[in-house]
Amino acid sequence: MAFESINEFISMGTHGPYVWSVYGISLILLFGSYLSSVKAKKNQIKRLKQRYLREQKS
Amino acid sequence: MTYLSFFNSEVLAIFRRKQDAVNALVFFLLVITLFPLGVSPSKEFLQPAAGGIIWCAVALAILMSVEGMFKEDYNDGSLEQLVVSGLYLPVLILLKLVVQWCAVMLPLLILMPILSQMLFINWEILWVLILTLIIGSPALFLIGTIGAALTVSLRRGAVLMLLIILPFYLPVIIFSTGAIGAAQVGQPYNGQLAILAAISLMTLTLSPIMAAVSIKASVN
Amino acid sequence: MHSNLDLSISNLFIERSERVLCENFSCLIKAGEVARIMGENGAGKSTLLKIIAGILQPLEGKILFAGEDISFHRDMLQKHLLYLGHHAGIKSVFSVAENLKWYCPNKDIDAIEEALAIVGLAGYSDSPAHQLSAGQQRRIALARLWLTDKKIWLLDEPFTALDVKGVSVLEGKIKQHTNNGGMVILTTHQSLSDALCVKEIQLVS
Amino acid sequence: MNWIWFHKLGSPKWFFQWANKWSKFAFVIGVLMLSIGIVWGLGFAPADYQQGNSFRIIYIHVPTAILAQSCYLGLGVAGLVSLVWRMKMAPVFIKAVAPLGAVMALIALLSGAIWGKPTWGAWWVWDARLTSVLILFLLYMGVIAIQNSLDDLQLADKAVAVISVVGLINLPIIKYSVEWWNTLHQPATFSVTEAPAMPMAMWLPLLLSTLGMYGFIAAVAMWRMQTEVLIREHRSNWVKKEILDNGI
Repeated sequence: MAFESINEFISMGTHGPYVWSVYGISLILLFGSYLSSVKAKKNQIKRLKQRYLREQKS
Repeated sequence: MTYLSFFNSEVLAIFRRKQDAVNALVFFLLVITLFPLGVSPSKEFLQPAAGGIIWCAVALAILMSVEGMFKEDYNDGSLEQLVVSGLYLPVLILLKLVVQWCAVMLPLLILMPILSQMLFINWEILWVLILTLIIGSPALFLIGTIGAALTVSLRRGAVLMLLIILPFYLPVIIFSTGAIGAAQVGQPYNGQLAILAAISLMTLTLSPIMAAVSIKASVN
Repeated sequence: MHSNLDLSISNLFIERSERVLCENFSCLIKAGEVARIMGENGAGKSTLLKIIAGILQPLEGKILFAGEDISFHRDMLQKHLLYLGHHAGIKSVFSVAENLKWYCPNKDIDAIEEALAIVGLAGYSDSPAHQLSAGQQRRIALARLWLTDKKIWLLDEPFTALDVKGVSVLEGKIKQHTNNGGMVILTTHQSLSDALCVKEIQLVS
Repeated sequence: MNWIWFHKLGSPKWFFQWANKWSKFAFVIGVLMLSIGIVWGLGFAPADYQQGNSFRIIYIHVPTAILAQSCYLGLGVAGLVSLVWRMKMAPVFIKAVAPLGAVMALIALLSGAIWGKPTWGAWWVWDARLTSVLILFLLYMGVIAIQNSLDDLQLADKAVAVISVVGLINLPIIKYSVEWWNTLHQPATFSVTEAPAMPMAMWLPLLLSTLGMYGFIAAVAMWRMQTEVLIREHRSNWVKKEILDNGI
């Protein structure tokens, strides 16, 4: 472990805010693109399922 | 329809539509006057920045004039006739570009001495500036024609074309302002001119083919 | 000269804006024939003409012209082709004569005057095209038929802008063209005179 | 030389099933390696003697910069394949990967800018590599813009393929001219992304997080491509069977 204690790990010797802001932004953006892609796929499947069921009924 | 009759018709169309070339020129002058008014009219600012100002203005003016290149032909159906004419479309596009280049660039080059006085460019640098314009502007036209071909079917394609094509103008602007900067401090500038010529030649081979593919896809 | 000009299309699959217009459509058209593409509105008649002309690419299918496969590169066919679509292809910035001079450079001014007279535009040769109505502009495009030496004509609704006299004049020209070895493929809503012995091609969707 | 796999890859149906299997695998491997690499880089790797702990930003900046460029390379190749071999899956790849590449370029941009603050005291430095990442981001925006503004599908596919190929050919020229321009205007300072010779304890987590990022992006790209295939092929019956039978 390169740091002695947890709060030193958080502060990272005055560079903490920069490092954590970068990782925060990247986490948000990566998780956001993951979520939107998965949700887009699910919605499309749901939409097609409804369409096919409607077609079968008519 | 033959290549010669197409070239004659393009020259005739440009003469009938002189206003488009004049618009590009006025737009160029407008962008030039922005900088002294917007930043500062002093010689200390304008002289070192002159190359960059002129080249940014030229890039934008060329984009504006190339943007509507195919629009009119698309709307009245003559673009469709070009695609069906059996002639080699990239060559037709190249001919159209030559006419467009002369219509926009020649008046610009004639205007350059006057402009250079407005931006305090001394005479040797003016010569380098004209050289970079002659060598670099074909690349701008050729890349611009790809953007024009891509956005021909859109009613408001101008902004989209700017967004797509401007990043590809950066190498030309970098090396031409680099050549002018080198000339201003007395260093040799033929290296930058050589790269500028290389970019122009490369786009000369690549762009007509790409523009032809885009036009064939847009005409339907 | 009765060179081998036949055009054969085999199992063409055409799709236009998410709708399948026709599946494995095949036909063979020989030199000297007038082919009329039948089908109700929106069945893809114009689309088929555009595919033959090379403006559009079919998803599947082969097109042979004089024995050569031109499915991907139509310039072999386009060298002999004259296509008149919905757009007249007339530049409004030019005068009528300049428009025709541009399309048929090897014809001199009185041949152009004569062609204009036939389509009922005598005396318009110097007036700018933007002053003419859309119908008149279509007739300028039709005047090209009298000036061109291309063998294959693709005409999309050629009779729309014509009066009765004009229709018979155009039918006579088509007859004359196919007699000396030309080929005409057209779409129209009007009934054609049976002197033309039209070969009807039904677009099956 | 059989081109079977090449044609197979071109058929949407085959790709859909192939992606079903491999996307989960790539996602799990990717996220695993990415998190190991980052935790290792953040917590256990030694700090840089010059820059201190702000150096740890490299474990996000470098992978995303590499991904941004390789995604654009992928776009260019797909554009070429689409223009030359007219393969149906190529435009699907471009439409799916372009936004991901743009996100990668954006993260690389932000991390590079924030990294510049403690190193040089300025939020934005016209450093050669940062500028070319900025231009790459603009190129992505161009590809996405043309994709969304052309509503005719066939035209949009062709236009996007053309722009990707033109972009691929111009990218090295832009990078070279920006590097040259940078040496002209910028005294040769420590370039923020120039990785000095690093001890293994530093570059191993970097390698891990880069590979992890590749896995993650590959998986998300496969899902996005599947969605696009479902949109485009919704009339074919293999899609109907796929959705109704095993209801994925």
